[in-house]
Amino acid sequence: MDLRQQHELLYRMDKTDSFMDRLKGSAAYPLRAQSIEILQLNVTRRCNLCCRHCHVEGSPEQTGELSRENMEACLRVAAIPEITTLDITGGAPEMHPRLEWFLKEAAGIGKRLLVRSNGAILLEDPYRRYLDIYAETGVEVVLSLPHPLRERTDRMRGTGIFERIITAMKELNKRGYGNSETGRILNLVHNPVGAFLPGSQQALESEYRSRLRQDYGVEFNSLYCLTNCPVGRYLDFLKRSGNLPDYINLLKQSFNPEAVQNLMCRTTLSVGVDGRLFDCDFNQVLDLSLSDGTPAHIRDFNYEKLSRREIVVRSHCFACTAGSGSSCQGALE
Amino acid sequence: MDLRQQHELLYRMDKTDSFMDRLKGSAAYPLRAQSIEILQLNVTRRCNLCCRHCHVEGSPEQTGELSRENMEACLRVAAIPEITTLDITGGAPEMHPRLEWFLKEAAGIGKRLLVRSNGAILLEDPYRRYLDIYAETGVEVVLSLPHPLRERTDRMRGTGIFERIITAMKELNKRGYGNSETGRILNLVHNPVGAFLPGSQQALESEYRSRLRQDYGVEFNSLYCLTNCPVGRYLDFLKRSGNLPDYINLLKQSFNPEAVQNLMCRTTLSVGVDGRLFDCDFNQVLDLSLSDGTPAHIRDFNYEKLSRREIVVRSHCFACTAGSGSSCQGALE
Amino acid sequence: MSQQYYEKDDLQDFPNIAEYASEQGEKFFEYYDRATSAGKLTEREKSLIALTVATVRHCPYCIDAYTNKCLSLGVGHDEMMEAIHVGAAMVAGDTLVHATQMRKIVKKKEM
Amino acid sequence: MSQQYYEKDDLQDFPNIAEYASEQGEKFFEYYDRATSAGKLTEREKSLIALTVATVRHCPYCIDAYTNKCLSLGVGHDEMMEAIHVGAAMVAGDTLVHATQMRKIVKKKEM
Repeated sequence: MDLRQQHELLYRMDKTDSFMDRLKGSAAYPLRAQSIEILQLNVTRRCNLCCRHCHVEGSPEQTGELSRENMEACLRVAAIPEITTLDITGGAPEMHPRLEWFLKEAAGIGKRLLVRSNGAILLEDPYRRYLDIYAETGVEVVLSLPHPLRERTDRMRGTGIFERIITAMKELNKRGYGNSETGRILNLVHNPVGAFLPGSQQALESEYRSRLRQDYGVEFNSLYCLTNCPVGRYLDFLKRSGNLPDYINLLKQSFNPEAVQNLMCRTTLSVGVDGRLFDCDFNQVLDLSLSDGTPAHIRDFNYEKLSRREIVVRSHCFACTAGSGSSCQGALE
Repeated sequence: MDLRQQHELLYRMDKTDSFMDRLKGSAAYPLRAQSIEILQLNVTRRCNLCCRHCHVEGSPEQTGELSRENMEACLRVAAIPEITTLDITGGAPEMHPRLEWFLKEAAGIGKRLLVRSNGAILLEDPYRRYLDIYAETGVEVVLSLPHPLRERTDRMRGTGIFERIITAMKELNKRGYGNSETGRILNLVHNPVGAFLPGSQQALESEYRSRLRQDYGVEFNSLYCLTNCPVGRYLDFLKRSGNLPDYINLLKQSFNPEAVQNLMCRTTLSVGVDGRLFDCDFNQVLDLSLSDGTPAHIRDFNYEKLSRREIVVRSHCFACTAGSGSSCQGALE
Repeated sequence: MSQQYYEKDDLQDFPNIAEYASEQGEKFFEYYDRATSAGKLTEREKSLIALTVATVRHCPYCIDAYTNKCLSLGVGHDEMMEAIHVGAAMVAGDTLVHATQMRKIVKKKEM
Repeated sequence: MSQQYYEKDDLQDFPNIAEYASEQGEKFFEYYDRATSAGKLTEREKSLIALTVATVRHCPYCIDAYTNKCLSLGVGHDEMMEAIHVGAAMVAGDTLVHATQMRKIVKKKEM
């Protein structure tokens, strides 16, 4: 679905009761950033997989990647004291040709460093080496595993992918990942495989832990539960399956005013493949630029201006305020 | 309850439909031993506890113990090739003043050697040393733990006993017990805490394992499920609580002809505190001597005669044929 | 014959209910055994579900059978009671959610 | 107003059922939330019990709510279906066990 279609569809679903109207009725209006603690980089939308829920529509056909120059700008920004975390996502970050160099540089800065991997790619040449690179640089690995049951995950990500993720987890476990004593952190991400909200993070984490331990003998540290945002391929699924109106209604009904205070965009800045800045990964996909008057590119980073910017919101923002809330770090509460 | 009262009560409950009648209707009549593989010794009825289900009515007040001379006779019998297992029970076997000596002698024979302990005694002086003696002699430890929940076990065994059994398990775990790789075996025994039958051994074992591991971090090898036999203190409970007729009916209704073939008395010989021989521990309590013409004392042991003896049965035998069956080694199937 | 409809001995008659229609009765038992024995759900989980349905359906025979089954499986009193509370809350809830139909009619009909 | 008694939008009305009797309604919600949230039993176990009761009681609203809840909790299709089979077997069973009462009367009355 092209960008114009996505915007039209979302507008049609949300003409009367916009997210902005809800905000106006809450103490959080106008919604502003309160800091920038997390710098999230989308280094490439290229990916070896083509998952049905991917909001960036990652696939082998995608082109473009964060340039060396922009990466260097990111490293300079990451070094400022306010930033605590460098969060690398894609696509499959491993498919960025300079990821290894970047990780080593980033590890030198001494901030929390995490890479969001699809797991399956870690069994493929020439990406296999990242198993060791991750362990050496001590990077936190975040694997997307939509469901602890093979059939459900394969339905979303492709046949055989579940097995490959499990194998990748075993490899990471061998390197000390997922063991609370080594300090090597392996977290998993859950996305609902369908048109419903994630259950409680605590219940799902214990479900994942017991199934994965019992059935496959693999370990992880924490589970992050993410609500699927109605953009990209997931929006497409909602429309084709006739679930779109119900899903949008569900998100709206589940609006939780308390989640607004903790929205991750209030402490995060998202860098696109071309170095442009966004309030979050979803706004990046929808090409919603930062609000007027704030620097638009990583090379023009200005903490003072960016850390107090007004957040650009649309109806897809209901995904992050539904129920207990959702962010790239999991449920908000 | 004295012996006469027990016999009277059982007779009153089972005038019309005796166990013998059921046997006569099955292929197993007359019920004969087929071998003697297990020599079970009740070395003393003395015990530091006074559990509500104890069929031998063990308590600190009980007197008498297997004499040195009879113990030596047992060792000679245990050495014959047909016998595979020496099963030491009580009371609390640790309260027998010569248990240490006996275990070391018995270990020398090279047969499977197991001790049924109440666990709690292993934290008390001077019995604490048996933790190490068991580990040194490699004896299999069988602990009675009626229920994986504190409140239920304490109800049956006395307040605080659950905690002490758990502590004893931790001590045994430290010595390699309950770890499938060390060969040191720690098995648990489940008895229903009340007037009902045990559930499936598999389901209960998994229930015990997950609760004990999760709540206390202790491990064991296998769980044996035993049906409570309506003799001794358990018979007393059934009568006082008004459960006796229902329980006897339940046992009869649950009669499983297949369990008869595998009855443990068919491969076991039970030695009483005075050296007398019985078909099982329950017959020993009820003072039901072996059938006519068979040697009555361990010093007169004769494999030929004893291994083909006819088993003495009464209505309490329904406890061993109920459902999936029950024996000192757990469910029969 | 007793003056009580519900006698404790009735439960012991359960194995005999194939009488008068044996073929269907036997098929029922096959189904019942398969449905209530361990599969993807454990015996414990199924027994808690069965106990809850037994109470929701007010079947004294089934309550007796599954209370005993839960005891036999070492299920805690608190677990049994929590399961029955789920049943009770659902019965209250499924009643109250139907108030929506009453409220829809009220709102349509009244001036 | 639609020509259907059961409309999907009715379920969205569930939070409003305190209307017309708010005090009782609010107490109900407090009870319902407490009874159906994790305690000695997990959310997963309670959701499977609730789904079973919902089907046994033929409440389409509750079936919708708890199917979604089970999906949200990552419960397998096979687990959901096995739970419903326990419900179905119990309903069949609690019906058939009452045949005992019919059979007792038959046996008493007939010559």
